[in-house]
Amino acid sequence: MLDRRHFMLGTTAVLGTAAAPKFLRAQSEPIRIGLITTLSGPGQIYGQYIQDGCELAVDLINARGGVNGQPIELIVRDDRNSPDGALVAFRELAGDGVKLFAQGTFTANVLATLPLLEQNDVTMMVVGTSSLAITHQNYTRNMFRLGYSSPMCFGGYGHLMAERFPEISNWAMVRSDVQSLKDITDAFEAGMRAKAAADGREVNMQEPILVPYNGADFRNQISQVTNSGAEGLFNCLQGADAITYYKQARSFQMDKQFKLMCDSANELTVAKALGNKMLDSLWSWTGWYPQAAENNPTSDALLAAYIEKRDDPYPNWFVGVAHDCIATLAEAIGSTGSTAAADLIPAIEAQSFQGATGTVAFRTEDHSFAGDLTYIRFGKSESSETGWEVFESVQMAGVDFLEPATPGRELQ
Amino acid sequence: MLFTFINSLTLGMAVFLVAAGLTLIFGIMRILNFAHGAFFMLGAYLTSTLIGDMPGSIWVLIGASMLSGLVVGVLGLVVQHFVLSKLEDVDEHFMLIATYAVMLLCVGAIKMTWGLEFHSVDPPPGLDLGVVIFGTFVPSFSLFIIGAGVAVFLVLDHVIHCSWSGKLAVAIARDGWMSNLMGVNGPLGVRMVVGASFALAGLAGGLLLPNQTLSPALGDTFLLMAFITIVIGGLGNIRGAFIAAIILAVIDGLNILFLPGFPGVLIYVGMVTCLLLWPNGILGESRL
Amino acid sequence: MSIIELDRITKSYGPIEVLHGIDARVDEGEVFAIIGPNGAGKTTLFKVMTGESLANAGTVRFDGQDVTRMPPHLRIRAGMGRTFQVARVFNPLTALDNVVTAIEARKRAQGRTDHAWWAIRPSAPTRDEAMGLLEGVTLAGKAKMQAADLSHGDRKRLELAVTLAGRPRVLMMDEPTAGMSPVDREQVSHLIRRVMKPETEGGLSAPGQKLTVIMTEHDMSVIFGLASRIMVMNQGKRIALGPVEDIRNDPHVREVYLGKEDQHEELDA
Amino acid sequence: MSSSLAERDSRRKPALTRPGINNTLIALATLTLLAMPFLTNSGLLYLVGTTLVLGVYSVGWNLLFSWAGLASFGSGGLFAIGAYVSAAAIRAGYDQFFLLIVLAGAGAGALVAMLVGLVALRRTTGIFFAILTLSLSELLRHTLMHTRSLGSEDGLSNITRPVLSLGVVEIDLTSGPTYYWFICVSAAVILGLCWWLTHGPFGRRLLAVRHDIERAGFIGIDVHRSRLAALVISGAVAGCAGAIYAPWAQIVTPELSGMVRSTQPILFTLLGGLQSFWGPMIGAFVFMVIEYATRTLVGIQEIITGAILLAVILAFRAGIAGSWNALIDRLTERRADK
Repeated sequence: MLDRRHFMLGTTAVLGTAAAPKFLRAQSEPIRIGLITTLSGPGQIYGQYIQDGCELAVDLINARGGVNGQPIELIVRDDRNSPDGALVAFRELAGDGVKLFAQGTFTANVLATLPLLEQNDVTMMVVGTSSLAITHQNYTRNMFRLGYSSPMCFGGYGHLMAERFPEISNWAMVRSDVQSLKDITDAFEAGMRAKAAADGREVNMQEPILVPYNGADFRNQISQVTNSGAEGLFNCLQGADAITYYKQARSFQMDKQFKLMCDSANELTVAKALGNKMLDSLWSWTGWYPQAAENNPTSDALLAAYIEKRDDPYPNWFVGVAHDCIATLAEAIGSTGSTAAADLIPAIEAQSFQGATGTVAFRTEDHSFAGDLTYIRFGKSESSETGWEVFESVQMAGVDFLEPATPGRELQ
Repeated sequence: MLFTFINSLTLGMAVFLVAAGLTLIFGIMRILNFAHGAFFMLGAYLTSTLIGDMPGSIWVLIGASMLSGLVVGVLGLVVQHFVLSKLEDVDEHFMLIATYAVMLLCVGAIKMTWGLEFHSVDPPPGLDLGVVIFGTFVPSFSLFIIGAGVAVFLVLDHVIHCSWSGKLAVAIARDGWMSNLMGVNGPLGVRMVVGASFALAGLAGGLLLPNQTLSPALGDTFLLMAFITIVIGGLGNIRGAFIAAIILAVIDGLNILFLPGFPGVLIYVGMVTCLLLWPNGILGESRL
Repeated sequence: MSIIELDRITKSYGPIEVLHGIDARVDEGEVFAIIGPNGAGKTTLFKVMTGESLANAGTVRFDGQDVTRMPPHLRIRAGMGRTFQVARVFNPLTALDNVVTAIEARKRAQGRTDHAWWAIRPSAPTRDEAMGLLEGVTLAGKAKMQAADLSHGDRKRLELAVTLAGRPRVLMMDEPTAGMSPVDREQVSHLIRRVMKPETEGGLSAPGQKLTVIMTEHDMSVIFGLASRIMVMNQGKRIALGPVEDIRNDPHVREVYLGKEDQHEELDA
Repeated sequence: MSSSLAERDSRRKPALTRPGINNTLIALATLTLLAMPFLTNSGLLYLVGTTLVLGVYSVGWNLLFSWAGLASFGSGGLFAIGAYVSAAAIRAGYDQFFLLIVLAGAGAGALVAMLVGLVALRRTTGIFFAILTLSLSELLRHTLMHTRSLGSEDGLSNITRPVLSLGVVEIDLTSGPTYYWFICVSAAVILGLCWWLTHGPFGRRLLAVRHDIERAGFIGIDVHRSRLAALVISGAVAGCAGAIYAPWAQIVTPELSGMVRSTQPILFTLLGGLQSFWGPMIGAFVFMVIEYATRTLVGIQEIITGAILLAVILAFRAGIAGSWNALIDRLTERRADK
């Protein structure tokens, strides 16, 4: 598992440190970035995407000659799916002098390290996490969240659906009984209601139906949904739960009952698992859909590298977002020539560049990501080899839906 | 109402399929096998490799499941030979930790072999839609699971209580020393039951495959519920486990009808209540 | 006066009635033996007296007090002591600590704990008493040995010391010589005789203590050598109760033991 | 005869005895632990501090297991209760009374353990007790996850480390090393109490109960009360450890009440040595070393942990402490024979 290149790099770094006096090493010494993500337990699949994205970013940057001639070295640590593990990893790397970090997957693990950023004088990119706490009550200046806040991506989602399908006025929602998913259904509902009200319409948003997290059988909740009389469905289950849900729903012919079905954020994971038994049509938000990104060489290069690495033309959106986290750091280091937080923070606040996911920019007040939003519609296709295809994609500016900035305070 | 309980019964029988092997191994070795969920998952992965995305017919599914069960059963014998049999004379809690370690190894091996991605296998043709019974729509795969649960129960109950090999196993479970005295080969009987228990885990994995999503977390989904089932029923008691699975289904149904805001919580409450009312399980603890 | 009174004790397990209205009185200071064929209900009666299982009907009185529903540890505190057919001692503790624990439990129950609250070691009186008891059962040399490492006979002796540490007024012994060689049996009989005697006369009983022994036993020679009165049970009923000589000559008893030649001979022995 | 035997024993007694060697080792370990802040970076220091807390928590669990013979699978719940009490109190601004908060955490753990024990111990034992406690802690985890005021599944974060106010002096625990030393001192106090309890009359009573519960009743021990007492003490230790842990990690989440936390003491105890007072602590540190040494081998954590566990269990059935003692005994005997 320890691949050779990684090992060699580690050895030379150690030898270099031992042999050469400090001033001689200035140019060749790599820029070290610590990546803390979930690489064991149930969240491992997302951590794996994040690791892939970061590694590809590092490879791509180093292939171009690094940043100002210095290569980037990625040091990966497993947070063991716990705040404890994240803390151990963070303190180890920070104690070792690492000043640049990327951290991702579960909110609680990120919340554990946030209080330590300032005292360790590090700059951290948070990968993907949508929780509001990070940019509000737990805001810290040394952190940039390259992830989509719930009001932004799901408020935008509701807005888009209300705009495109004004005829659908009765919505059902489903979510796991996990509190963080409540933020998502709330945001979708708010976005939908706001748009409908602006158009002078009324929508009926039913109370979300709750299903057990990591459950085995969802048929009762499926029948509740199919008997709800709603025309639109917003499904806020995640991973295996979502796929099991769609799968068990097939015998109820759920996709015939709804005029419009929206998945929250599972995007092509659903299609890849269901194959030719995919539903007829399903919307989903995605953080990165390379096929939709026109005139984006960064995205193209990343996609090509990913296909070469994993032999999979449909990377998960985490790959793109993770790539952009590293790219953000590299961009700022390139422009300032420094890795110190004091120099990097203002640079990242000010910069705007094209990453794989589109324009990468952060709101100055709370370091919330203010990039583009992408939604795709995909479904069953007889003609496609995979049994499904993506029918359309929509991109819009996320900044319009970003919630008010209240750094240091909870959003009311 | 009826619909709710039929669906909950599907869940109950699915859990019973997993719990059957668990209660068997408890009956003879007095251990809670933490690795059971992982081997259940292995059975599902093996079956999916055998049949691809979709089984040709119900018999293909059953056949592939049995084959996977066989493979997992053989693996069970390997575990018994190299791990469990070495720990027979030490504190029983070592066995518990050993099964925990085996679970970690099994999950790790599954991740390395099949990766982390989600996979899905469809029900065989004919079982993918539904039928109407008493004016209620019932998915046909639900009926298949309920049927499979009842069939496995009947077979096991017959084997344990009526057949020669079952009685032999019971004799060993009751008193290893006595069965040795009777000239019965004790270790052979133990191996038989351990193999059967693991094979049942693999079989359950295969049969439930079209109902679930394949991912390395599949084992966790069922393990705790299966534990609860065999504890409510009375450890090592196959009839108890069957009844407990039905009780579990009723509790789950009530949960959905009356407490939809807290899915899955009543099961814990029910289990705590059951344990306090019947401290040794509904039918009492049994050595098979 | 009677120290234990059994009044119409009935005990059943499900539909099977194991004891049918047993009546008996045990006098203070006597050795009272319960005999009978296997399945006669001796052990069950024993358990009802000690509190391991509760009678369905009838009363058990100890020293005039109704103890029918009392849990075992309270009966022990009230003055009962019990040994088991296969000696049960505390394996994780040393021989000395076995006895010390029993003495401490007794003192605690009486509210006379004499070690300082912070002390880890037993108090000097406790230690001396424990060593005295171990010497009494000829185990002093093995005081520091782990109970698990003791031989079968030593465990039996240790168990007796542990039981005596509770200063029982009634000592209940379930098959004290089970599985022993004739030599060992003689030793045990000797030990029981010593237990009955007060310390001042070279025995093991504390001064002023009047010990009563209730025992079940298969070996008739042991019984005839020790017992003052015998109760004979068969199929859950009391079929005879009286002094040793009466029992020997009781035709009913002979009938019960008829067909079991060895027992028959033992009765005649 | 016995006196001559004793004489021979004393003559054979080697210069190095097992207790002597082990006490020296414990002293050395204590010194190393105290010097830790000067020896390592903050990452390893955090890990060692956490391991100390978990070690103390596991010793408390083992008091219940190896002394009273009760295997609880829900001790994580008690740990979580202590941690949440401490986190909530500090966030509410009572941090100058931190010592009281720790006591409150211990009290809360003890109280809950007592309630569980009063209901459960009379009725269930063995594996049923294990599963019952497991379900109760799962129930607690669900409740914490659904309680908005306790942060739902993200838990309570940003817990500041307190400044202890002891009347005249104030001790600043806000920095890593000072809080680490606070952990060391608290660990020493709790371990001392546990050692005292397990090696005195109470410990002897519990050992008797564990080995033969019926027989223990027959020497007049109130079996139920002894076990309840052990459960309460173990709960207090778990709650106390949780309360100390919260400001160290600076975050508490419902996962503290999950299976992982509850099975940790079991793993540590079996690894370190059953029926050994220091076993769980040794197990905790060995586990820490294994995890730390394999931290760069990401993605195959299950296989590494599983393989090592299995190897240890099959090779050292007496646990590390037991095998170590056996080894020392062999070595010292051999020396003596020469």
